[in-house]
Amino acid sequence: MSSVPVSAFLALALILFCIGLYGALTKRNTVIVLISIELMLNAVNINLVTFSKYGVNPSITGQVFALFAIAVAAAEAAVGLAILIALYRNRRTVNIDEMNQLKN
Amino acid sequence: MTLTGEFFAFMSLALVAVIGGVLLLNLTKVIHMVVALVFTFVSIAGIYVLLSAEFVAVVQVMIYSGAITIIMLFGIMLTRHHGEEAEPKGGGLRKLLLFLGVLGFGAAVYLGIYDLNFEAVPNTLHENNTEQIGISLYSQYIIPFELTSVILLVALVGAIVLARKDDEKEGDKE
Amino acid sequence: MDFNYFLTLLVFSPLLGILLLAFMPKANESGIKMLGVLATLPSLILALIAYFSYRGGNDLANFSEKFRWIQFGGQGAEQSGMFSVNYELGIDGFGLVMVVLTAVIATLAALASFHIKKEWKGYYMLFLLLEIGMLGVFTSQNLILFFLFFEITLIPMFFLIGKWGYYEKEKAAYSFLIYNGLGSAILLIVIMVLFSRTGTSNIEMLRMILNTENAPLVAPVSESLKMGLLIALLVAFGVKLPIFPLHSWMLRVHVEAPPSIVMIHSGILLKIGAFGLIRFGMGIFPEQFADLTVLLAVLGVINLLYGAFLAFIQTDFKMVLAYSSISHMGIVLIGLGANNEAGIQGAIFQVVSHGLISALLFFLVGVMYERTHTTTLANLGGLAKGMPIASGFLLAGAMASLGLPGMSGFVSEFMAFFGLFKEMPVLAAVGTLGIIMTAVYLLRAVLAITYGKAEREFVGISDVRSFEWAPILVLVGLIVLIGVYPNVLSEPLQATLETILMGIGG
Amino acid sequence: MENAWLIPLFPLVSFLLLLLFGKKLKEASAFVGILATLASLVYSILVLLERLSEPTYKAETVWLTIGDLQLTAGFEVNQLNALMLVIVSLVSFLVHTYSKGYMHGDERIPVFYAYLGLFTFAMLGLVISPNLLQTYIFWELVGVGSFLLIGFYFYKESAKAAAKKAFIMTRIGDVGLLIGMILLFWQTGSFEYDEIFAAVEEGAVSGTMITLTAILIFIGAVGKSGQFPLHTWLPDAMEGPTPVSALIHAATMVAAGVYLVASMFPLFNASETAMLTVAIIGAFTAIFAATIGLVQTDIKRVLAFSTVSQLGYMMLALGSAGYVAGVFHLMTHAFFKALLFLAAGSVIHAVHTQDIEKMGGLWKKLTFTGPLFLIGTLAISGVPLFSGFFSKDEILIAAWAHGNYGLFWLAVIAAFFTAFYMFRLFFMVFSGEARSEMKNVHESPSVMTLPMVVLAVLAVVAGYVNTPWFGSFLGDWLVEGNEALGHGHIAGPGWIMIVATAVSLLGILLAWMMYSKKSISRDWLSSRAPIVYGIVKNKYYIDEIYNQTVVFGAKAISLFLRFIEIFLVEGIVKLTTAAVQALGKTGAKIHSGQVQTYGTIAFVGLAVLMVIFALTGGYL
Repeated sequence: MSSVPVSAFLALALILFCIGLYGALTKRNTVIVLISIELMLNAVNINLVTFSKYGVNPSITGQVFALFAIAVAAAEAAVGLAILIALYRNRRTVNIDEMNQLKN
Repeated sequence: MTLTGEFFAFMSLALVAVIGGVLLLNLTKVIHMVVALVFTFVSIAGIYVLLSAEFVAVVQVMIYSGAITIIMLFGIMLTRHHGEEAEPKGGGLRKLLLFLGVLGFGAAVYLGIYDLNFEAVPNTLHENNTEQIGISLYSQYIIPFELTSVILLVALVGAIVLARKDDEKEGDKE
Repeated sequence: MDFNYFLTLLVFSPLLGILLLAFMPKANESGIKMLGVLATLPSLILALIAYFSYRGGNDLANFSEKFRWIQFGGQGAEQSGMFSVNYELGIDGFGLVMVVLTAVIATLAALASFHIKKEWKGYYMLFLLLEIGMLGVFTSQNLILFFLFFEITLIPMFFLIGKWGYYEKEKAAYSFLIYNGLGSAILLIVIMVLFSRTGTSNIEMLRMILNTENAPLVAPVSESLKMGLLIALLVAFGVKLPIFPLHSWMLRVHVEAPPSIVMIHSGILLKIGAFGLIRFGMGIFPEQFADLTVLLAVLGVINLLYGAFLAFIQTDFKMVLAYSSISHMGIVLIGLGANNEAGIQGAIFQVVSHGLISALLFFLVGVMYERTHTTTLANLGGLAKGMPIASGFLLAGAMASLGLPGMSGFVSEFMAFFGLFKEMPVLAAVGTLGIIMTAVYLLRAVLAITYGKAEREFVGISDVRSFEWAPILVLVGLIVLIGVYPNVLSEPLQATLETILMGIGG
Repeated sequence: MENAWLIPLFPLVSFLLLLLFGKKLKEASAFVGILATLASLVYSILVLLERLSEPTYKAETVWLTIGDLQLTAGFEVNQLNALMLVIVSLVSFLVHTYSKGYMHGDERIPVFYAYLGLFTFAMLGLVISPNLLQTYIFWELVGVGSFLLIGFYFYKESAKAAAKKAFIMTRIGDVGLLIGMILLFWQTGSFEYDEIFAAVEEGAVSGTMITLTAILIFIGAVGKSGQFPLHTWLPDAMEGPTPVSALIHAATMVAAGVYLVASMFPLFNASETAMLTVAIIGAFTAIFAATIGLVQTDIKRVLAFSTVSQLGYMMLALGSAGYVAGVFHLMTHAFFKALLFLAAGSVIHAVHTQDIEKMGGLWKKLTFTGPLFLIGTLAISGVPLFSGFFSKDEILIAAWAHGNYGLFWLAVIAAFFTAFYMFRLFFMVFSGEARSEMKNVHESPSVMTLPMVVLAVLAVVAGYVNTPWFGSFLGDWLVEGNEALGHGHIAGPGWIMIVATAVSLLGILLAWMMYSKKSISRDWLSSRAPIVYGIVKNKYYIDEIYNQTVVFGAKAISLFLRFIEIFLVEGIVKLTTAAVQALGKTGAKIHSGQVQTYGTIAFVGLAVLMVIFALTGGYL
């Protein structure tokens, strides 16, 4: 039996998620925003893996899903950066404050 | 709770991860932030090991600490103007609001999880972990696995197209 | 006689007129006007048939009709009839009276609309749509259907005020829409809460379910929730009625809308508030209603006095009448506040009576405005010289309004106070001050118009003309009929009253 | 008697006919009115004769159903009703006839007769009502008839104001009646007179309640009968045509208040306080109005104040348990006051002015009117052998016998004043020389003088139906079978009659010395006590006081409410719109196009919801 309770892992995930969320919504540099999102995904992965070991029905599925999530995150990071660069070429900035195309 | 090695390992890893996160928020130079986050990613990999997910841990180190961080650094290098995070203007209220929101959210979720404890079920995840994952991926999750590859392909192609299209456009302009 | 689709026909008969009008060339003025009036006649005839067949002994339950319409929830729900919204029409005595009143006033207002100066086609189409809405409101047996019809009255009214009104018509129209929109929003909330918690929106079912112990409910309806719903209803219909301090939209409408529309508005639309309060407030939540009587009576007295005192210093005749409507709606509230047979009957009488009287008064305002082009009291005077007949009827209308015996206003006023004196004599005594003030402000205004020295420019004006006779005579006739022989109205109401009073337990 | 309900219907028919066909009938419409009232008169007399030998008749039908309650309407013929029917229809008939001459040449004769018909209908309906509700209904209708007739000359501002005032002042009283009536209903369970009396007798109603309702009902009577403090409308009501004044403001409508108190007499009698209130108000009004009458110069206003004063007498009688005296005086007063008004109308008709300062020396020119006016004056002054003498005597005796000594002396002084100002009026109009140029002074046509002759005869002889000398036929008949009403005749000390005679003769003498012989200066009072004179001349400034208090108060309340309307109600509206606008503007600002802001808001919203759910355990 583990000496570390499930809630500790979950709490860690929660803290990381909150940090990521806060970063994603406050940081002005788009790259950092993307990284913060990655952090949030990681926090979710921790949960997945935690439950795969300590959940009601421990099974390998949680880990498999974490893998999928990592794969998708990687794809997302790649596409995100591509978009970022495209945008940067157009507007000469990565400052998120100035990206308000939604407004018009 | 006994002070076992596992616990000690968890605590230190968690500490490093959180510190990395906090540094992400508080450092001023973008590069530093990314580097700070590498610590977090690596310690998360450590957490995976504690959770008997060696394969995932390795993947974590490779993809996050390796690939994604490198991509991000490239991104910064390709785009950066000022190396520093410019001081936001007038966003104080929003930040405060958000901080409260995050705090509230965290508290609410913590309320839900703090005394969560499942009946411990003996499992064999740590034995031949990689093999188990492989078997699972190629039997039960074969279709998602294939779809993932499609996604990666699409992302690859998409990223290239996005990057190239603008080149052509600029080329047209010039 | 088969009454299967009778009410549907009655309610939707103006639709025929709308369709025909759609194919009418725009330039054909007299044709449009004729058609507009004729289109209101079928519902009038059907309403009268219903009334007389009821007086002839036909049971009103025969008029009920019901079709399955919308079904929420799965197959199981369909079996049990829960969460189904049916198309249900039906009338009780009160509804019947209101339907007849609506049909009569709609026809007369259509006649009065001859004074309208432009775009008759659009006007009459909206007008007929409005009539459908009003008839539907009084006949629907289902809250959701009621709400639909209720909304149907809002939209045409908005355009009718906004397009054919006077100087500040747009503002008045927006006021109207916003206030009433808020009212309907609250109403919708109430309806939805009831629907979701009981699984039915049929008024009779609700009445039964909510007033029986241990009735099968989807979710519990606590006493405090009931009270909350009733207060929400009070606000929703209070906007319509209107109850102080929710009345300011109604003043604008009265002043800015064309007189024929005000006839409808003051005659019928305001009454939907009273109708709703009696039908839903009293009908569905009788116990909670009994707890609110003091509040209602106090509000009634406030309305009565507030309207009366403000009417006393108005300089425009339309404003006087607008405040007088507020004041008279206070009597409805007083009657409801009394919460006994006499009071409720008085409230219903006041609804009908004020409908007729205000229609008459506003029609006469229209007639006079047509000739003098002003409604400012200071500019008017001595009209009894130039138009003795119109002045005479104006005086008669004022007398009816101030509660002269022999006219309908007295019967309702008397009964409302009669009821309230039984329950709260002191409050009622305060309220009687309103009776005096009513006389004061009405005489002040009417005498300023008709008596006194004739303004020179008004000497040569013509008196009541051909088509103007009909509304005047019909309205005065009805007012006097109810005043002299009130049983013509009170007998159809007895059954309804019994149902309501059974709920109260008194 | 079974068809007594027809009596009010004749004038109603006349009213409706004249409304419909008045324009075509023109002056002929007078005949419609006259015939209708004649029919009523004949029928009333028949009913009275029948009633002399038969018991009270009562018939009812359901008028209004309120749940289990059934309010009825119907008619009743008892002694008082039958008597009133005759008085009302007689005076009404005579006034109708008289108006034929008086209104000659007015193009609105049909309207005039229509109004008269409406009024007569209402008045007759009032007197045969068997219950309070029906009484109230006709009570109000009478008020409308009066209102219409006062405002008959609608183009005159003064007439408009007077009509309005009359209606509103009486309505104040009416509300008292309404409240009293409804309270009484909830105490006794009925509007019917007999059932109310039965309940009162059984003691089903508490003493305070009896006093309260009696006083409230009395307020109604105060309004209608022009008693202090609601008397101010009656003198102003003289703006109407003079026959109207004779009919409404002398003989019938103003007597309705007295009639009401008389018919509710058993209720009043059950409360000492109520009786005392009635008596005091009556006596005070009698003396109060009499003093004002002393100095008025408008012929009709003098008569108006004398009416107020005489009505006060009747109230005093009723308040002193002198039921018979009150009703008796009501009857005699109806005759001689109607006579006086008609004669005054005849004078006005002849000289086209109402100011007695401009009249004089008309005795020779108006050979009929003069003596007729004199008869009326003698009757009202209480000169022996005329009808007023007997009825006033009864009242004084009643007041004395009931122990109201103070009020008794007040009444005696009022009698003295009455004699004085009536003869002042008579001498100023008829004796001496004309004080202004009078052209075309001619006697009225016979259609006007004949009704006056009839009234004059009645003014003389009507008193003999109830005298201490030949027997109190009227009194005995009125109280027959109803002990609650008191005795037919109240015996009093003999000196009262002597005192009454003395004061009236003294008043006449004084008036003669002042205005005919001029041995006492006319300015005697105005030069010595100008302030008192000014106060009395201006009717004690009651109108002004009302203007300053009640009217001003109502205006102030209205303005205050308008303040609320503008600042509070509209303020709430404005606040709401401003709030909505501010919200909208904030919303527009938030939509800056920045994803992070959107995200923040969405997330904070989510967080708030989550916190709420967490705190409430998932239930809202």
